Order: sequence, then structure tokens, then C-alpha cells
Amino acid sequence: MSFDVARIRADFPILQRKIRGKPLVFLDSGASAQKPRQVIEAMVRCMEARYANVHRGAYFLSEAATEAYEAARAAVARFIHAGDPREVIFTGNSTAAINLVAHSWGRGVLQPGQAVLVSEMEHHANLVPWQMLRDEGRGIELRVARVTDAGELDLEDVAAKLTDGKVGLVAITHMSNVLGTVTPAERLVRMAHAAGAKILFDGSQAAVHRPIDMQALGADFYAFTGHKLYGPTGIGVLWARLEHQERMPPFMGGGDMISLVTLDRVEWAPPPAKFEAGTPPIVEAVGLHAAIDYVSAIGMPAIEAHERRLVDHAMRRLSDIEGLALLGHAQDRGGVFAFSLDKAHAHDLATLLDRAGIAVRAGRHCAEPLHARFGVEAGTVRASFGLYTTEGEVDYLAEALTKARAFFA
Amino acid sequence: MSFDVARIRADFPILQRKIRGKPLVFLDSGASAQKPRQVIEAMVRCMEARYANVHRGAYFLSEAATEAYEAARAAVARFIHAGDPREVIFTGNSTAAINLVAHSWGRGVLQPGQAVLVSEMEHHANLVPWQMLRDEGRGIELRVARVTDAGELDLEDVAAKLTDGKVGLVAITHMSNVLGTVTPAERLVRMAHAAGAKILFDGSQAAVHRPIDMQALGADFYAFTGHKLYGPTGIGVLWARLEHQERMPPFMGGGDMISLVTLDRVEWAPPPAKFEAGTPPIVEAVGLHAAIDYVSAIGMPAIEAHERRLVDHAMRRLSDIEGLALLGHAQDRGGVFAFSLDKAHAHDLATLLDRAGIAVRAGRHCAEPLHARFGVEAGTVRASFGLYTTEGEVDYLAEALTKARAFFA
Amino acid sequence: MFDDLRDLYQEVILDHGRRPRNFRRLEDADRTARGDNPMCGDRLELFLKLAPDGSIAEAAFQGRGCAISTASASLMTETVTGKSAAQAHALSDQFRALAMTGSCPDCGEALSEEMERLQPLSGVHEFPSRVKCATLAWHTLNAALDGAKEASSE
Amino acid sequence: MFDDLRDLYQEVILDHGRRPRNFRRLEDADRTARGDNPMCGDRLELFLKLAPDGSIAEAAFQGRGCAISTASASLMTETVTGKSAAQAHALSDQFRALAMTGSCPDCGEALSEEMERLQPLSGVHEFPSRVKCATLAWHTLNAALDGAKEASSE
Ligand SMILES: Cc1ncc(COP(=O)(O)O)c(C=O)c1O
Ligand SMILES: Cc1ncc(COP(=O)(O)O)c(C=O)c1O
Repeated sequence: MSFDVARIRADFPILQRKIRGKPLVFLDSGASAQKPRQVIEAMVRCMEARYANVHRGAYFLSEAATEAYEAARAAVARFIHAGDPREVIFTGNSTAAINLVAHSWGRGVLQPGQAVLVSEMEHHANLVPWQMLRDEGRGIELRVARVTDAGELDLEDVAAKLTDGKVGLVAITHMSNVLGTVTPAERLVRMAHAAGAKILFDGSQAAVHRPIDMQALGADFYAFTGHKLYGPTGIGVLWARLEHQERMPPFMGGGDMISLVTLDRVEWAPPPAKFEAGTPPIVEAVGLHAAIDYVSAIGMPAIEAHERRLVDHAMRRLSDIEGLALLGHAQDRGGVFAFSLDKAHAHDLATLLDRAGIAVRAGRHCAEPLHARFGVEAGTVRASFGLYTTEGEVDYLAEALTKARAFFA
Repeated sequence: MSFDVARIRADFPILQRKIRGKPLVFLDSGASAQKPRQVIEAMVRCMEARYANVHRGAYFLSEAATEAYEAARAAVARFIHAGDPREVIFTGNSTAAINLVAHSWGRGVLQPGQAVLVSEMEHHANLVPWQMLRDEGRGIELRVARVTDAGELDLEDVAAKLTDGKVGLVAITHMSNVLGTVTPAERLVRMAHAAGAKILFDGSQAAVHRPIDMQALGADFYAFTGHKLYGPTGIGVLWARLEHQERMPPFMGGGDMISLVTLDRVEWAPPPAKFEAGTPPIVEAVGLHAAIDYVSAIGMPAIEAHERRLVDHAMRRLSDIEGLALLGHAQDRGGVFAFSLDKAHAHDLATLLDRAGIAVRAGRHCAEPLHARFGVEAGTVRASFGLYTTEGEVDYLAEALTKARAFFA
Repeated sequence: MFDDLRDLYQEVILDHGRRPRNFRRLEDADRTARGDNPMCGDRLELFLKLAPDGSIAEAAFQGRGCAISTASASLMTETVTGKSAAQAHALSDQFRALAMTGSCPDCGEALSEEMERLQPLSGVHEFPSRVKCATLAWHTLNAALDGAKEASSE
Repeated sequence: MFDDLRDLYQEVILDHGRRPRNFRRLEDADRTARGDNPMCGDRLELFLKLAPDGSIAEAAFQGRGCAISTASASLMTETVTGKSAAQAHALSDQFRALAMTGSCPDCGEALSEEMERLQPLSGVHEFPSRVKCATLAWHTLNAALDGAKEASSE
């Protein structure tokens, strides 16, 4: 199937909108993507015709909802090439998925004296949970791998920090939400495992932009989030090997995660139910399923190729702009660009662009240490692409940036 | 406004459905309620025209989404008569709300040697988190207040278990999801506070059935869940006094819950942001807002009155059925009925009723200790009402039960 | 109201549900196993006495359950008596296919006499949440034959 | 493309944003306070010298920020010089109303001369996420006058 961006755009009702009288140019998909009507309609259908609480319901609607919920799990498993649908745990978002690992595996399996290795380019979601674990006084160390001036992960530093064998977990982004950098995941898996460490990827950005294959990758944990994948808010995914799930104590207690409860004693349900306490995001799972069907019909390789063209185009256009300094220029990168412009503060710039109908984000993008690393504490502007982004929009952004610079000069 | 159940039913698309050729008689609202079109449409509008990630976005759509998200918080605050919208923390469901208190307040504020007092009629969501806390070996005791044969909370037992002053937290349901019993909340607050304990209510059922007033009640924590309140899945609420929130360490780490992050140090954002890590359930908050507007327009007192009539009617009709044994017959009760029928196992009964278009739940309803208490380990059938339930549906249920008994006799 | 329910609750099921056969404890059993369906609280204990050649000389059960799980256990004990472990395992596989899909592709042209007897339980496949009621006894049989102590159909 | 932006970025704001007045450290300040807007990373330090009667003899600031927060701080230091603490607090209240709503109901019929000078910042009310940029300096002023060390406009 060829990639027809005009036809794709027609699927997204919000892209037909005008903002302050100008067509919407939505360049903040890295924060959250817009939803195609296929996703919206699937959620509506669920609520209008197939809704009830899942599990334990011996009647038609509950069976239908349970089937839909478990079908969503199976769809996620297929999408990321998991070996078994039970490896897929639904959470509220990526942040909750990573916190689940930090709370449960981090407190239940990781031993005092062991270390967690993250990098300087982590989103707070993959940094703060480990800082909290470190600061609990249980003797867990936190190590931080450096990022090079090019915005790439410093693999020598990673290797150096793994040599003493104390690292129990490498927790690292698969794609930076600021630099766009894609990390060498397969290689990191080999390095971690060779050093006796498990490895978790924060795939919040990566899973949206390229095909993901859990069986080929061989990692231990992988987290991503529905709302960036053109799906609903309120749902995220933790992929975790069954052998890890077996050893992990539960995170939250409640209904549906037990197999027996007396006042004295609790037995946990088998994975993944053990980690899904309470009524799950049912409608959201149905929406995520539709989102996965949507991107799968287009094809993740086609989406990746489209984005590569956009990235090349954006690199050319942005580097033409006087006074614009891009954060990072990694070899392997996706459609996320953070930059500063001399003469204009990031927030003023974002407001100006908003007036032109362009939605970009200004600030530190939940990556304060990375902004400190690059000496841009005041923040950057970030433009990030989705499958509906066009070269014309990139051109329009470039033109607006040039004019904005003149405005503030 | 008078209560026009026919007009209300017209708002719920799913109630127009036929199940196995028969009109749907949905008597499982206690597990999860159906959604009116007003809620569905609000979510659709959000995704079609006003969607972006909230907070930190300096552009039109993000501002609009942020405004909608915070307006939902304010609507929840008004709905439960909170003193301040910041007392409202959004979570994924009730279960997550209670776990938040158990993890954060339970581990950060409650002291070794103190006890948590729950009751025999708790849903697992308000039992298992406290069992997990007890079993961590931090010296927290778990006490369980008895339930009388009538299915009411044994207040003398509560008083006895409070006398030694060791109880730091009373965590109790405001309405049982099995017995329908409404607990004497104001009195429990006075008892808890007099004994030096804080008090949390599991309001998952109660908040749906009657007006809730945080200022009049004077409790410390109150949890409920969106999907039972005619709102979406994927969102729950923890109401917590600001003074408690200030003292509580965060639960999950990530974006939006910090005010400063360096590699060495983190400063938490002020409440309630401190407890809302990552991208929140944005569309779900909008849906919950619409659900609150919906029930508020009808009026919670009117809903309560409608339900009282239904409860009286159901009591009469069910007690006429030979061989039917109701679990509990509390004075103050809501529209939830659990029962067994001689001759028929709960699951067979539910399947039979399903064939007649009636959706009821069979099992132990996430309250195994309560079923053990009443000697019905094999489970019960539960019929639970919503604002759209009619007396005619109750009659149809009674008729079906009588025929089912004959079928299995 | 319930006219069309006879497909699931056929007379033979109601009968075995009300008056289960081989419903007793075998004090001198060679193999026992417990089966639990945590979802609905059904549980049963299965007792097997083996003949010198390892075949099932006697099968009995006790426990609590709905009509479907009770009838299924009752019919099972009747069906597997006299069978070798291999034959019992094969029946178990065929029955589970029948319960889940309503048919048994591995059974060949004609159903065996044993499968004919179990046929009345095939209606359960239209009720996904009840399939586990029908298969619990067979899971427990596999566990007992394999020497395990517990089975769960969660 | 940006024609209609002049309502927010009026010439006086661009000017004060580029060349802020009283942009220096007062080594012998009687009061100092720090203001932080964690959302966008803006931060400023405010210095006040008080006259014997407690009024503001001199006001200056340093820090980093966007054009709006810088211009607002610059205009503020000009406006509050010579004012008593009570007058400064009143101005602060009025300004925050102006920034949040675009008008100032408490200001009476005619705007005071001081509020006239601050008027160019009123356009910010149409940009909810930027209101805090405009009010940061004034939050910090309140903190300094009240003897606190830090203010936050989170
Ligand atoms: C009394 C009670 N508490 C807690 C819950 C849990 O709610 P949720 O599954 O939405 O977390 C329920 C509903 O199942 C309930 O009825
Ligand atoms: C790299 C990365 N990790 C984690 C997250 C957190 O995702 P969520 O907010 O859905 O939990 C994000 C998105 O904000 C991200 O870009």
C-alpha cells in the first residue's frame, strides 16, 4: 500500500480544524498524537453496544466486553511481536508501566548493592522512579550514562558503568523525546545481558515510529503509551517476560488480581492479571486495538519511511535558518526536533507560532537533566511529527521561524 | 425536575439493544454503569476538536485541553462539595486511588505499631492493599471489624477495635457492593477522629447513589471511580485533604509531578500534581465531567429517591420468591441485592437469566471474606440498579427467578 | 422465557447435575487431585484407583459446583472408567475441543461412543464464561494422571 | 503571518523585553526574593531598597525569562518605585486581575497612571499558558514585601 498522506489526513477530524483562523499545523505529536476516526468510532461502538465490566460476568455483554479487552491484548502482542499475549500488561500510561517495574521488580527482585543504569537523555518518566528507588535508602545505586555532544548515547560510558557487574537493570530510552535520537537497542541488550543486567526500554516514542519486535530484540521489559500511538489516553502497555512477572510481587492490590482472598491470606492471580488491579481501561483498550489496526493497515515500515523523508527534509530546512541551534544531530533519529533560536525565547516563539496555527511545545519537555547537559536550562522549542505530517507543514514551520526571528530581532 | 425514567433511558444507546432477541435488562450497574450519549459525545468532541496533551503546552489546543481537564477537576470538586479543587486527584480507578493512599500515606505517614481498621464487607480493592501493607513486615497491624447477621457494620466491634488508640487509619466502605448496606459515615468519622485515627471511605458505590458532601462529612480520604458513575473507564478519583497531600510522599514518579529535576535531586510539584505522574486520562476526565453534569442535571436527590422506590419494590418482589435467600437486610441500603436460590447454583442462574436478556453477576463480587462470613463460598447472584432501572425490570427479574427455580427443581 | 435454554441445559445435564454419579470419596485412591475454578468458586476433588496395568479402575469425585461442572465431572467419571491413561488424555483433549468450539475436529468421521455421551455438554461453547465449568473436571483428571496435586481452570 | 500578534507583543513589550530597565543586582538591597516559574524555566531575583518610611526607594531585578516576563519585571520595577508597601500590594492585585481577565474591575472609572503603563501587558489574558509569565515578577514582589524568600507561579 502506498503512503497517501492526504488520505490519511482525512481520517483525522481535528486536522480539518482552523486555529485562530489558520489551518492547524499540529507539530506536537511527540507529546500526544491526534486520533483517527477509526479509533473514535471503535470507542463509541464499544460504549453504545458492547459495554459492561470485564471478567467474572456470565452474561452476554460482559462476555463481549471481555472478549474485546482480551482481543486488544492479543493485538498489542502481535503488534510488538510478543511471544505470548500474557506478556502484555495494560497500565494507565508509560509512566505507570515504568513505575510498575520500579516498584515491583525494583523492590522485589533487585538487591541492595545493585545499581540501575539510566542515561542523561531520559524523560522524567524513566528517571524519577529510579531516583525514588535510590532515595529510599535500600542501598540501590543510580548510575547515569553520558550523552555525547552529538546527542547520542555514549556507549563507552555505558560499557564502563557496566564493568563492575553491579548493575542489575539498564533502563534506557529507545528514542529520545527531545533529541529524536534512536538508541542502538539490540546492542544495548547484548551489553546489558553480558554484564548480568536486565534491560528495560522506554519505548514511548520509538514504538510509534518504527516496527518493534520483542522476539528479535530480546529485552526484558518494554513500556509504551496509547495516546502517542494515535490511541486513547488512559492506557499504556508494559511488555514483560513471563519469567519476570512470575517473580515480581504485585504492585497494586484489589479485584481481579487475586485468585484467593481470606482475611489472613491472599494468593495472586497468574500473570498478567496479577498486575491489573481493579476495573481496567476497557474502552481505552478497544480504542488502542483500533489504533493498532489503523497503523498496521498502513504499515509501520511505510510510516517509518514517510518519517525518514520528513526528517531529511526538516534537517535541510531547519539548518537553513539563521540563528537556529538544533539540540543533537544523531545518525539514527526520528521525527522530533528541539531547537533554540537566538533573539527569541522558546515560549515567545511557541506563542508566535501558535498565532500562525502551528502547535509546538516550548520548555524542557520533561527532560530537565538533558537540557542542563546542553546548557539550555531556559528550554527549547520542540517540533515533532506524526504519520499525518507533510513536507508542506515543515516548510510552513521554517518560514514562520524565519519571520519570528525577524519579529523579535 | 421530575424523574422521567423513560426519557432517561432514551439517553442510553445500549439500552435500546436486544440481547439474544430479548430487550436488554441491565442489572449489573454495580459492576459498571452504562454511558449516556452525553458522555460519549463529550469524549468524541474532545478527540475531534479539542485534543492535545495538557500542561506545559503554550498553544491553543493544549490550552483548550488543559482548561477542559482542570474544568473536570473543578466539576468533581463541586459534585462532592470539596473545599478546593486541589483536593481532587485523578487516578485510573478506585483501586488505584486506594492503593495511592496505602502506598504513599500508608508507607510515608503511618507508623510501625499502628493499625489499619477495615471491615468484613470490604471489596478487595479496600482490603488487599492493606493486607499487602501488613505483610511487608513494617509492623502495621490489620484489624477487621465484624459485620452483623443483618449485614450491617458492627459498630460496637468498631468501637472496641478503636479503644487502644493504635488505629491510625479506618478504611471502610461507604456502601457495600454486595449487601447494599450504607454505612453510617458521619458517625464513623466521629468515632475514628475521637480515637485519633484518620478515615478513608471507599465510595465506589455510594458516590453513585446519593449526594456526597466532603465538607459535611469531614473525612480524610474518599475514593470513587468514573465508570460506575455513568462515566468512562480509565479514570478514578481520590479526594484527599490538602494537609494530608502535603505530608504524603509521591506514589509514582514521572513527568508533570515534579517542579525541579536534576540528576541528584527532585522537588515535587505542589498537590495534586504531585500525585498525577505522566499524561493523565484527559479524554476520560472530559467524559467524567459530562457524566457529572448529566447526573447533576437530574439531581442526585432525585436519583436517590428513584432508587429508594426501586429498592422497596425489589425487597417486596424478591422476598415473595420461594427458596430465595437475600444476603443482608440492612436498614439503610442502596440498590444492590445479592442472593442465593435453593436448587440453583449462582452461575447456572446467571446463565439462565442471561438467556432472558437479564444481565446479572454471579460469583463472590470481589468480596470473598464477606461470602465466607455468610457461608456462601460458592457465590451469589447479584442484581444492581442504575438510574435507568425500572420497576418493570424488577418484576421481570422476579418472574424469571421463579421460572428458573422451577427449571432446576 | 427460557425455551431456548434446552440447548445448554439438556435433560441429561440437569439429571447429572442434580444426582451426580460416582460422587464419593475413595479412601484408598491411588491418585487424587484438586481442581479449582477461582472465578466462580467451583472446586472438586478427584479420586482414581488404578488397575495393575495402569488403567483407570475406578473414578470418583467430591466438591461443589454449578450444574455444568457437576454434570461434567459426573459424566467424566463414567466415561474414563476402564480407560488407559493415554486414552483418558486423548478423551480429555477431544472434550476440551468440543467444549470450546462445539465440535471435535480430531474425532474423525463418527464420534466415539464416549464422545457421544459427552456431546450434550457441547452447547457450553456458546457461553464463553461457562466453558471453564465444563472443563474443570478434565483439567483435574490430567493433573491426577500426571501426578500433580492441583489444577486450576483460571 | 503574525499580523495580529501586535496585541500581545506590543512595541513597548518588545522594547522592555530586549532592553529591560533596572536590570541589575542591588548589593545593598533591604529585601530580595527569588521567583520561579517551573513550567517554563523562567526565574528572576528581585531587589528592593526601602526608604525610612518603608516605601520602595529602588527596585531592580536579574534573571532569565521570555519577553513577556522580562518586560513585565522591567515595567514593574519602574512602576513601584516610590510606592508604599500597601500601594505596591494594591497595584499587584490590580495587575494580576488585568493579566488574567484583560480588565481591572477594581481600578475604578479611569485607570491610574501606573495601570495605564501596565496596560500593554493585558493582551496576555488571551494566552492562558502565558499569564504566569506576566505575573511572576508581581508574585515575587509580594514575596519580597512580605519578607519571604521565594515565590513560585506554578
Ligand atoms: C465497593 C467497591 N470498591 C471498589 C471497587 C473497585 O472499583 P474499580 O474497579 O473501578 O477500581 C468497586 C467496584 O468494583 C466497588 O464496588
Ligand atoms: C520518552 C518518553 N517516555 C515517557 C513518556 C511518558 O508517557 P506518558 O505521559 O504517557 O506516561 C513520554 C511522553 O511524554 C516520552 O516521550
